[in-house]
Amino acid sequence: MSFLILLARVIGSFAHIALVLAAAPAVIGLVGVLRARLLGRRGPAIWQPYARLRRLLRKDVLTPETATDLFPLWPYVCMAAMVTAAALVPGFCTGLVTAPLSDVITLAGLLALARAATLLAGLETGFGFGGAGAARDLLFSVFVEASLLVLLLTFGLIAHTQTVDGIAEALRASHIGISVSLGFALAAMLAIALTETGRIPADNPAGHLELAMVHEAMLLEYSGGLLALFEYAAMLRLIVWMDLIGTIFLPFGMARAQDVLSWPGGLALWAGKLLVMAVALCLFEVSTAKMRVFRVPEFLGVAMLLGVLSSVFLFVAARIGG
Amino acid sequence: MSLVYQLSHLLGGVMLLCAFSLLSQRRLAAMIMLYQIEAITLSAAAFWQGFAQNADDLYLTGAITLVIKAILLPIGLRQIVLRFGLIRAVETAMPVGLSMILGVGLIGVAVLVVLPITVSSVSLTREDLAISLSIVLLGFLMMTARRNALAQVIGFLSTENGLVLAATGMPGMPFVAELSVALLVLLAFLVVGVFLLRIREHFDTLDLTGLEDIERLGR
Amino acid sequence: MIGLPGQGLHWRVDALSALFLVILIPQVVAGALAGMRGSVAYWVFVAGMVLALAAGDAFTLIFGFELMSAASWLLVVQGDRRPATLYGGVAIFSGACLIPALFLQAGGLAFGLILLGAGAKAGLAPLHSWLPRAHPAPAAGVSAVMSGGMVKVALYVIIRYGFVVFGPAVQPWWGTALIAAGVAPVLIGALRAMLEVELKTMLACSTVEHVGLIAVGLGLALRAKALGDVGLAALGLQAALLCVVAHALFKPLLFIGVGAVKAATGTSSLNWLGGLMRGMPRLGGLMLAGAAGMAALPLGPGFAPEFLLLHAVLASAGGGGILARIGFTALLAALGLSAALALGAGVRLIGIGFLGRPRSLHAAAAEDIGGGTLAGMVLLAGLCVPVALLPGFVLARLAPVIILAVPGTVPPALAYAPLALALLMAVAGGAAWLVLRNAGTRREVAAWQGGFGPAPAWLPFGDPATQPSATGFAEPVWRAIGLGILGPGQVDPGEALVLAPLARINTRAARVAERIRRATVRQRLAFVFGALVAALMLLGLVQGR
Amino acid sequence: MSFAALGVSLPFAAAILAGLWGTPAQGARLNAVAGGLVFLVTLCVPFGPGAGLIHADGLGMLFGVLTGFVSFTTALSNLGFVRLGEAQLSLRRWRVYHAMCLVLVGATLLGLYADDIGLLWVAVEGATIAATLGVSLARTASALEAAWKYFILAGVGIALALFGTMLVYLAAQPALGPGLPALSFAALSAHAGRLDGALLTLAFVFLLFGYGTKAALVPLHGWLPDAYAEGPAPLTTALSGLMLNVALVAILRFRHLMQANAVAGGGALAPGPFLITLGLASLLLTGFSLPRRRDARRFFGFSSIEHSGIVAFAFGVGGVMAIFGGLLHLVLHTLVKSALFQALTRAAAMRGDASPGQFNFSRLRGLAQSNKFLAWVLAACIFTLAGLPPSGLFASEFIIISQTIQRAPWASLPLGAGLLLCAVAIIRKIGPLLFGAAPARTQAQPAGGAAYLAGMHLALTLGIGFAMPWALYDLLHGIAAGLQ
Repeated sequence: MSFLILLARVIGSFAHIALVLAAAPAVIGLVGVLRARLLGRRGPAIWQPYARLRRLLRKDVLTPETATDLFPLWPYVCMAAMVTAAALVPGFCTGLVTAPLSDVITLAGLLALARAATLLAGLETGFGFGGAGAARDLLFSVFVEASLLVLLLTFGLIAHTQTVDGIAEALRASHIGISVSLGFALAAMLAIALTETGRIPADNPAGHLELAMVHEAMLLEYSGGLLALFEYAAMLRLIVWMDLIGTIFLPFGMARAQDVLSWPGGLALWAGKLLVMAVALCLFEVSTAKMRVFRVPEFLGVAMLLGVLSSVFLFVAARIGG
Repeated sequence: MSLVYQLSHLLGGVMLLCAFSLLSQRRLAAMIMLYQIEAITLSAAAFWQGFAQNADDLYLTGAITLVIKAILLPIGLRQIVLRFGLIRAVETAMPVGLSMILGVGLIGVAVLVVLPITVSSVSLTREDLAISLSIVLLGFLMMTARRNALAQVIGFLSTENGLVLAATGMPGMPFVAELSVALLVLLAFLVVGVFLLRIREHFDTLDLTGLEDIERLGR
Repeated sequence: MIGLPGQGLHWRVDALSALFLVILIPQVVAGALAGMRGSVAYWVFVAGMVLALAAGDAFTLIFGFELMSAASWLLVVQGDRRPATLYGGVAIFSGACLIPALFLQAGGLAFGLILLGAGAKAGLAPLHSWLPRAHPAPAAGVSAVMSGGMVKVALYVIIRYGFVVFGPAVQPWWGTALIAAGVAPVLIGALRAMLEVELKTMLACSTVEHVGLIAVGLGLALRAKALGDVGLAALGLQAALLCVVAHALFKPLLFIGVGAVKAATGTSSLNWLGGLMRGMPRLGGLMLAGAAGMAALPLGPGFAPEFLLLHAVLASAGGGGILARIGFTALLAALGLSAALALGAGVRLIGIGFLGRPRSLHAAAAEDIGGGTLAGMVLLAGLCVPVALLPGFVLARLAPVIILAVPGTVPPALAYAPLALALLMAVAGGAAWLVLRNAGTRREVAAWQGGFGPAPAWLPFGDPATQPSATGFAEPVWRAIGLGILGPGQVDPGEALVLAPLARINTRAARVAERIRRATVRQRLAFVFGALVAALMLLGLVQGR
Repeated sequence: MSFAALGVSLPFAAAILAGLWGTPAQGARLNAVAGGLVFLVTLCVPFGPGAGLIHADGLGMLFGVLTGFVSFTTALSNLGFVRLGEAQLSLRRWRVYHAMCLVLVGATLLGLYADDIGLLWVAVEGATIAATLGVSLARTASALEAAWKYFILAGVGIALALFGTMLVYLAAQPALGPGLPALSFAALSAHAGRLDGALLTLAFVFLLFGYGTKAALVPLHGWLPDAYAEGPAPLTTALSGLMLNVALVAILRFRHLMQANAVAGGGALAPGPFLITLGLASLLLTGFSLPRRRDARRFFGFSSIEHSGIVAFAFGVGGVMAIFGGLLHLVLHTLVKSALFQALTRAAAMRGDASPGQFNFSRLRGLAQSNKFLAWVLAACIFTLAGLPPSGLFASEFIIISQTIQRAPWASLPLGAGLLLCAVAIIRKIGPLLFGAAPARTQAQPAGGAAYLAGMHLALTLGIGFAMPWALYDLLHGIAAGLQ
């Protein structure tokens, strides 16, 4: 019997990875279409990002002469880190084969590795925009890391385990319901996710103004296949954060890898969750403007305080709850 | 109260009076005169103790004190005063009134310290010890209260007198101590003399302020 | 007999001192290979460390400890005289604190003195600001062994006395004190590592940060041991000891690398380097491995200790009262902040120093390293690989030390499997490579100048001003955080709050002593006379009663 | 005529001869020969201690040998000093200088071997007058000022010591009666319990102030820095260092009398606090005075005050091990300090002339260019004073600190602070000395005898400090137990 369960979990994991990799460009496309519709424009088709990636793959790769011979290495490292992170974060079902690996600190480490690769890519060619973008991204990452760890403490305290998979299991099983600390944690998590994926308040994904851009500045010198890798990594980053928020804050109805019967329900729920979050993201992006670079640290500082408050309220709740 | 005690007590008192009045003097000549009286009284006390304890080395000490400290030394000091023309008053480092008060305080300290300690020994030595300690402390105060080199030397010699008085008061103190005290006075005078001549060559006055400027340069 | 008259020297090597002796060997060999073979002071320095670690009794420990300090002081003097006196002062201060502590009976005061003494030498909270000024002064090989080995000997003394000798008498506040003494250097060290321009000073600040991390790990373990939670104590100790091992490998690697950079380009200031990867590929590769350790990136040697430490903090935040919860949450935020700053420092070291365009002719014309330096760095990098990829194996080797320090515990298993992660990343990377292999051709073109005019003829590699400088790269972090903590003059709070006031007191007292020395003959007589009369009056009062 | 008496009278006889005959070079050779003979005599003293007025007990033997050895090596390095500094003094002054050297050695030995406290006082007084004449040899204003300061302060100190001696005699009356036995150390320490305790305490205060002046304990230290900075170096620095030993040994003996009396309930106060206070005062004041000194001899004069403060502190702490630590510190410090001054004089001679005013640290910068061996020996001497491990003084300071924390914990904080301040001030001077920029046009010069003598001293210090033979350990421990 246990062999069958293992086989189911392996197939489940492969299915999960394939689905996440396939769905990443689709989510970006969905967000683009929804954004355009909200702004009253027709907007590009959902499959537009797939076309963009295929076009980039066919184009030549231009290497600047001032770049060192590590130039092509960074895209591979960044993409590999994001793929691994995607594999670890459960999507439509929990209990994946990679579950024991999906430790929250390892996840934070992988995101940091991807960020480091992008920063070094920015500094690679040695011209102004790459360095400026890298400096800003580093400033954001300092506050993101601090807030993220405090949030992980809250999730760890609620679920008494350190793996994302375990948190999902614990939150799905027990009916935690709406609690003050989870509310604060959600607000903080959203702020961090927006900054990490380079959405509106921290960085304008659609804008190309050299002075304002953060993530795109670091990829200016890349072209062809290497740029495709970086773009794909950015798409993966968005779907990983969506999966993370989905598993922690909307855990109900997630399938279990062992019993195959629950997969269809899980898949449907997962697609629904992605859609809901994409709509929420577009609504938020349309309603606010990009912040000045040095206002973002305060924005993330608020997120960190919310994280601390959530862990403190958790303590108070546990005490009062008896 | 036996005659021995009364007379030594009297001589000790005279020496204490001279040491105390040294503090009030401003002119070198008067200081030298007071010192001479003190030395004469000391030699008398030494002779008297020699007679009282019939120890012949005290007679020798009395003779040495009389010859060197009472006669030769004041002559040498007066020669120095004449050669450098130091007739006018000597500058003092602290007001004379204050030094007098301190002098009384010192005598009080000496008495406070010596009397309870020596309750077991003979009253004569207790008395003698208290007086000699007072003279030593007064001589010391004299050295710190005057800026003139010669005045400091006189204070130093007054302290020596206190010591010799204490030595004569000790019953059966071996002779060795006497010789060394004399040796000290002789050499002290020799060295001081040599110094004073040299001070004169380098500064026009005996005053120590010249020396103090050197120290203030700081090395 | 050799040693203290009447007692002599005693040796004793148990699991704890064996561990620290083993981690000493690679960096000493690397330091010797990096050009310190001939220096007598260097070998006396190493002998002092070995003596301190293998000491059986108090005298031998202090003798080795101070011999190590004295020899390293001489090496610092040979390097640069300005910080030498401060370094010597701290060394003597730590000896002056340790000697009394070893003769007091086990208790709070003794541990406090040891924390102060050994902490000053290691660079913990009150006295940490001297380390970034003194460690860069001597030659690279010596700085490597100072940061990698000497700091560890000081921490060894804290472990030896905190856990083993004073073991039964441990109290929870000892752990809290050690955590407090550790968290400030972590934050300040990481921030200054991000802002310093001089490479060696940056690495010294990173040492201060890593010593802080180790101290936090030890503090957690000590507090857990005092509260009876043996499992958490083992976790904290695992974090601290693994950090000791990892830091003892990648920090000397970086220091020797920086020494090689200074030898090749004549400067170690980041604002004059750049594009070294092109001229010095071998050095660049090794420095990349070292920087991965410093930045605590996954698959690097530095990540496993950080992983264990954060888990220890997460676990200990669970228990305890409201104050403990707030305290540990704040500690977690600080650790997160400094982890990101450390990442920034690593990226800045490699990005500004080795990538991009050369900022000076020397940087452009640098030749690669060879001979002893290369051999030493390859040795250290080679040893970094097992620590990076097989932390489980290394932790198994540390188990006897942990059982010695926290009796009756079973070291927990490690939840971080770098090999599996590496496999996943390799598969993903391989797939991407296959897809890209037959994609378009690859051509080398001139990059866009970023809107600036063409560089003048005498700057073949382009105008350095159009390239982000080290200070510029750190400027956003400086404006957001640095200004608050370090103040406008970028002065380390340890300097402003501890060393500067002490210097002022010393000057004022020296002025008083100078007045006493310049007293005239009469005044000196007055001193003597006053003391005599005071003694007599005291005697009179005492005897009179 | 026991060896001790011979050891004392030999230098005096040689002094008379040196004072009346011979050119400077011949005087130096006579000095060296006399020094050698005296060293041999002090070596055989342990085999025939003898009895009566001048005889050597354990303490006297140890420090007698040390004095003999140091005066012999100083006389040897004096040969070089005289040859180079020929023009400094006139013929008559050289004779006075050699005579005073020998008188100082003789007085020191008399002070160590004298069993009679009166004779001890005479020895100290004779040594003071010899040293004062030595300081006043040079005819400069600062030399004169130093000599005058030395004479007045030392004279006052001696007066107080004499008064203390008489009080001890008075205190001994009830137990030993009038006459010579009341002045002999042996008899006094035998009957210490039955002496008059209150009088003994008063005597100890005066003796502490008297011999404390000779041992240069703060606040009685005024004369030492200036006396060390003036006059020909071998006399006023190396030899007068031996004078500190006599004073500290005397203080140790009187302390033993008082401690024994206090223990036996004779009514005397415990001597510890007095010595601890003076020791700490010396340590802390020098800690703050050292950093600003620019003249090397004055700097190391203050360092001597610091180390005699440490020794007095160790005697104040009391107990066998603390006294052992104090004696060990005294022995090691004497060896290192005399080696230091010999090397320093040679270094100054290399950089121009070795006359008193020429010992500024700025003149001695970058000594390695002049002579590598001498530079490292001088640096090693200075480093040994700081007390960090490779120096023998670390062993004694370790013992003293460990005893302090056990017997007088409240005193360990100021002790630690004082040691830290002084050590930091001392190691500050080594950097510029070794690695500083040498003045222009300095060429390499031969090291000369003084450097090798100083090196030998250092090796001896290291040997005694860290590889002490059992025989010496038993001797020292026995002495310490006796004087506990």
